[in-house]
Amino acid sequence: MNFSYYPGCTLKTKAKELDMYARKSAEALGVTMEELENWQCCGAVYPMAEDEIATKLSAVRALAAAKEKKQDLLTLCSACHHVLKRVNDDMKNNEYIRTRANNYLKLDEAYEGETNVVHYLEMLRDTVGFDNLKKAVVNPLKGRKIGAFYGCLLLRPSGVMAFDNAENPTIIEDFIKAIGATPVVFPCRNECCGGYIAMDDKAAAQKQVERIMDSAVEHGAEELITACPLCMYNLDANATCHKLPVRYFTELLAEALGVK
Amino acid sequence: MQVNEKKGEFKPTIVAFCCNWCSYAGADLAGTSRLSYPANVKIIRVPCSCRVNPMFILRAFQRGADGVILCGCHPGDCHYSTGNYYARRRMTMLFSMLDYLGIDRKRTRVEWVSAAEGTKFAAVMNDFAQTITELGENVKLGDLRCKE
Amino acid sequence: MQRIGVFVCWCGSNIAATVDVAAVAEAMKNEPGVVYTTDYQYMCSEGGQSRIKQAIKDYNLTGIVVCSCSPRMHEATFRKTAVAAGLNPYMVEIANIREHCSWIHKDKEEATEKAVILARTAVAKLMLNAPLTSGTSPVIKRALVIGGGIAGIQTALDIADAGYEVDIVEKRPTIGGRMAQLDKTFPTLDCAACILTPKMVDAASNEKITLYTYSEVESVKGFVGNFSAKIRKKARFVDATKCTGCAVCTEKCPSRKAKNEFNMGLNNRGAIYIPFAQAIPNVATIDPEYCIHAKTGKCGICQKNCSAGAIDFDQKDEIIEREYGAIVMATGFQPIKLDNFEEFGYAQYPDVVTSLEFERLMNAAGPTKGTLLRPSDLSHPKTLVFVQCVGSRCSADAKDGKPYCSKICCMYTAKHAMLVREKYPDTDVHVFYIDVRTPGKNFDEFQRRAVEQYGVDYIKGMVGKVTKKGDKLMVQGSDLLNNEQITIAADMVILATAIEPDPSAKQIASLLTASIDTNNWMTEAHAKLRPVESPTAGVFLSGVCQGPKDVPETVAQASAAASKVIGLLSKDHMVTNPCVAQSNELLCNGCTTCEKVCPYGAIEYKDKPIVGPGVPRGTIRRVAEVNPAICQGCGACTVACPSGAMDLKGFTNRQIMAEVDAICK
Amino acid sequence: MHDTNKDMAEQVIRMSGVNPRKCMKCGKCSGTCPAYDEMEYHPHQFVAMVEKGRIEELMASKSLYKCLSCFACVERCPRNVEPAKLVEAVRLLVIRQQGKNYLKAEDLPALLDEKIPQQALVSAMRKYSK
Repeated sequence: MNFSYYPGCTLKTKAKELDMYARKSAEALGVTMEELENWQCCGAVYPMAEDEIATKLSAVRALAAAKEKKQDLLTLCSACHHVLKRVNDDMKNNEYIRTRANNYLKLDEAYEGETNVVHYLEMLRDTVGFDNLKKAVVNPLKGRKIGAFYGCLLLRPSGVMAFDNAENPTIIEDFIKAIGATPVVFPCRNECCGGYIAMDDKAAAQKQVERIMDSAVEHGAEELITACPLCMYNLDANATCHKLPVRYFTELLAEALGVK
Repeated sequence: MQVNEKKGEFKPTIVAFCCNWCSYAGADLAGTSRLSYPANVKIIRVPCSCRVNPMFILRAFQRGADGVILCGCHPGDCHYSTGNYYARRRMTMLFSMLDYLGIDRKRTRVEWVSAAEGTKFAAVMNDFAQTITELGENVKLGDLRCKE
Repeated sequence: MQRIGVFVCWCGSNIAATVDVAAVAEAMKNEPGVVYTTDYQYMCSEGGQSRIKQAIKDYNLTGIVVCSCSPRMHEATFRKTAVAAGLNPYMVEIANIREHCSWIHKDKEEATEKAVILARTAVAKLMLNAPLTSGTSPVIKRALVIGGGIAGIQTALDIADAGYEVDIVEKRPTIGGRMAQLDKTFPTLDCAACILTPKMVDAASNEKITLYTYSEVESVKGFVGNFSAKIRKKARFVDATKCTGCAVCTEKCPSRKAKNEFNMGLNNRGAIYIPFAQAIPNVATIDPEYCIHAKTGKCGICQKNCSAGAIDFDQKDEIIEREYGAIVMATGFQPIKLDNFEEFGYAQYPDVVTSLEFERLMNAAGPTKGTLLRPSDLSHPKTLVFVQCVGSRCSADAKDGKPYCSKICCMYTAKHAMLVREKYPDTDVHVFYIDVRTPGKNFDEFQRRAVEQYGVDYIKGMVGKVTKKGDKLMVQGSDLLNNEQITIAADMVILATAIEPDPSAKQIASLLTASIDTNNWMTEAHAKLRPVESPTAGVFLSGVCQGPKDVPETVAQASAAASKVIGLLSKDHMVTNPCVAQSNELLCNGCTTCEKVCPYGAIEYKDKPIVGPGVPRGTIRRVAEVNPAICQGCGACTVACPSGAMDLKGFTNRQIMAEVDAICK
Repeated sequence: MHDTNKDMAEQVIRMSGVNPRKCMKCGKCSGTCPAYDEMEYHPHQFVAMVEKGRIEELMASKSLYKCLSCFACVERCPRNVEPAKLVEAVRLLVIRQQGKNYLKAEDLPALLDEKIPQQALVSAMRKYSK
């Protein structure tokens, strides 16, 4: 199984573990991740205004590159996944944006949203299959009580992201079960971590994190996992009273597969 | 074909056959909802889409129509149970025949419009009129004797 | 030669503002066959009609064209006018210059030009019209009511009262429907069972009414006055004539996995069950999906315990075929599924319930025997939050909700809030509302009482998310009037869930060829003037199948539907549509193609003596004959006929061709 | 309505692709917003004020920079109004003006701590400046 892979800038710097463990695990699972050549930063946030074309172009380039290779585009960072998926949706369904973006890019063949954008977790669920993943686990994380923190970007808006039930998701819990640990469902798992507001208003971000941590601790989580470097930062650096260890899900995956 | 003399633009003649129970009512609903579509669409009421003999459609083309559209109830919703299925099969045959004759099949169309779909009726007519306007005058099938 | 009069209606300004009516009348003067034209403000009015009648006499007209609104609106009116002036009603054609012209075009010149063409088309058709005479067909004096809730019961009782036979077909094992599940009814708060069960008994004991419970309509054929239906009476595996309803079997049954539908799945029932104590018929039913005997052939505990010997594991479905003059839809509603509204946590937290579940939790015959206990830990809830408009009033491009207002939720929420406060004065009750919609006699007074007397806290705003903290449900929402975001720590959350038509309605509607709207509600023949009739003749609408309604409205509509049915059944004969197919026996070659396409079986082949020019005397040929009482006039045969013998009266080949020609001229 | 306000309202509607008239004023957006307490004007007010053309007031408000773009209001709105898009459009109206960046590149070093990921920097720059 070969995928085009879009790592994104954070995975090359502050979130190297997220990337490294994903690659090792993929290898163990027989999935080939071919990093796109010359990818550029996706912009980290999806530009919502209709007239924002230029800020979407780097995403379109990545999508078109995957199309050329006739591969699905694999993502790992929640923010990159969000931006690529939504821009792809625009290229498919928004004629205005599609025309303008193609006019700018002057590709050999116009890009019209042909590429499938697949998150690493979706790849585990749909391509590998959680049952097969379970079989591949050599070091089940028995007895560990793990809370899945989804955040916003993977789930919403559900009409476009189509990742899971946005209000009651189960994919990461299913993942946790597959690697042999016990998932702890807590209500605030799809709340916002505070996001980029941490740059401007640390107190506001701390408030968000507290609420999430409270909820996770109360429901019995002993550690949290996430797919998003920004969630990781906020949960880790801006947690005030309760502090649970937070890890990237790929790290636990690698651990379970014995490739850490 | 009618040419608006003031503007000199091409205004196609479009005949719409509408079944009494769904599509004609849908057209009424478009009217009640004040949803406009081009005035060159003229509706002929028939009891059911299956009443429309492909001959009528050819006749319309012969007499100078530029487009003919047949509207009936949605499959499964025919007031007479199965009439629209007959219509669909007959029109499929007609399409192949028109292909064979070298007539652009875009000049004829079958659409299912329910009595509740005033919006759809207007949208379909706007779209069809647009298509026909782009296709231009029906030269090939028009009977020259019928001109003038 | 025809002598045609053309009458152009202004419809006040509806037509006249966009169509130059005088110009249309003037243009028609030059059409062949036209001898008189005029225009008038309201042709359908008394004055307009008398003008038409006068003109028919004065000018000796043989036919009239009325340029006015849709024929679906006033064709019948003008036909009557023509008859009054001595014309055949089928010598009337309508040019629809309102719905198809003045209302959709803005440019007066363009609209007038179109109106002229439409009028000319109608004249061209009328030139070829021939007088038609209606036939008659007998009316079967029996009605079928599909659905045995309060709507179906009321309709059946009224029809039976008028002396006609009625059959009720109910898919569940008992009649009673949704109303039987309710606790109290607004605005008077009398108990639903107290007012419903006597009606159920009346229906069961009325000698004119036959109940087919646990039965479904499988197919319907025929037409108004003359339907025939196949009803599948599903096997109960219990002999209804022997069962005494003692319910011993239901207690002994070891299978306890089936969700109790009557209690909205809040508890389980046996595989053999009687839905509720006052069920009618009071007969047990075995659910084969959960019956251990049905699955394994072992068990039979119910059989051993049945002193009446009523258990019959070999019972088979039974098919009943019956003929009916009229059919009434009374298929009711269900609450929508809440899968797409998980922000309220319905699937995650057992103490988040729908309003119908709450009815059962408050009901003395419910799973908690009428004591309000929350499902998770059976404790008394102290703080209750009601959320209105869950799944109602959603835009079509939003989530999977319904675009309409479910209409009953404001009132039943006020009722629930009031009942809780009355029974448990130590509770705090909050209601999140967007609007409070309480039109109805004594309705607003009722809601005000909930606030003023019972101290229910109404909060203008909507709940954004429900989460769990400890044993509390944290209900986060907006309080718009105080411009605040608030969080209430609640013990229970009750969702006023949108209602939708029962899923059976869609399938039954298609059996009846009756139309439904985009939300699967049954369509009325006229939204305002014929609200209880379906556009399909002989099919009538009772209760919520036509749109959300409360009990009083449902009963009113049920009786209205009954009166329409009685009106139909009181006739011995129906006047049939004269626009039927007719075969020209001289041209018919006996191929039987038409017979195969006819959906009604109206065409028969018969040996007939053929008399005509060029036909040798004494010739007998096998030719098609249309039964005009059965033919519905769809015209499928006319197109299929290879010899051109088949034509449709009122819509002949020549007439339609003439219309085509007139439009393309 | 003030003329510039009216023009700006039209611009906001065009940029955001949001039709504020679809709003039925239920307040669910504000009921669900995690940044509600930080905001002077709340999501439902953004919709109402854009509809009424009160753009200048919104442009002057710090609320513009408090939206987390978490899409909770977008996800849960029963009328699919998408209030977050309005917040973004009004913010763009401000920061696209010369010298009106909310966050300037030279401010960044002071805000950095060791752990801050690129994603946060890029997001903040994209959201707060042009």
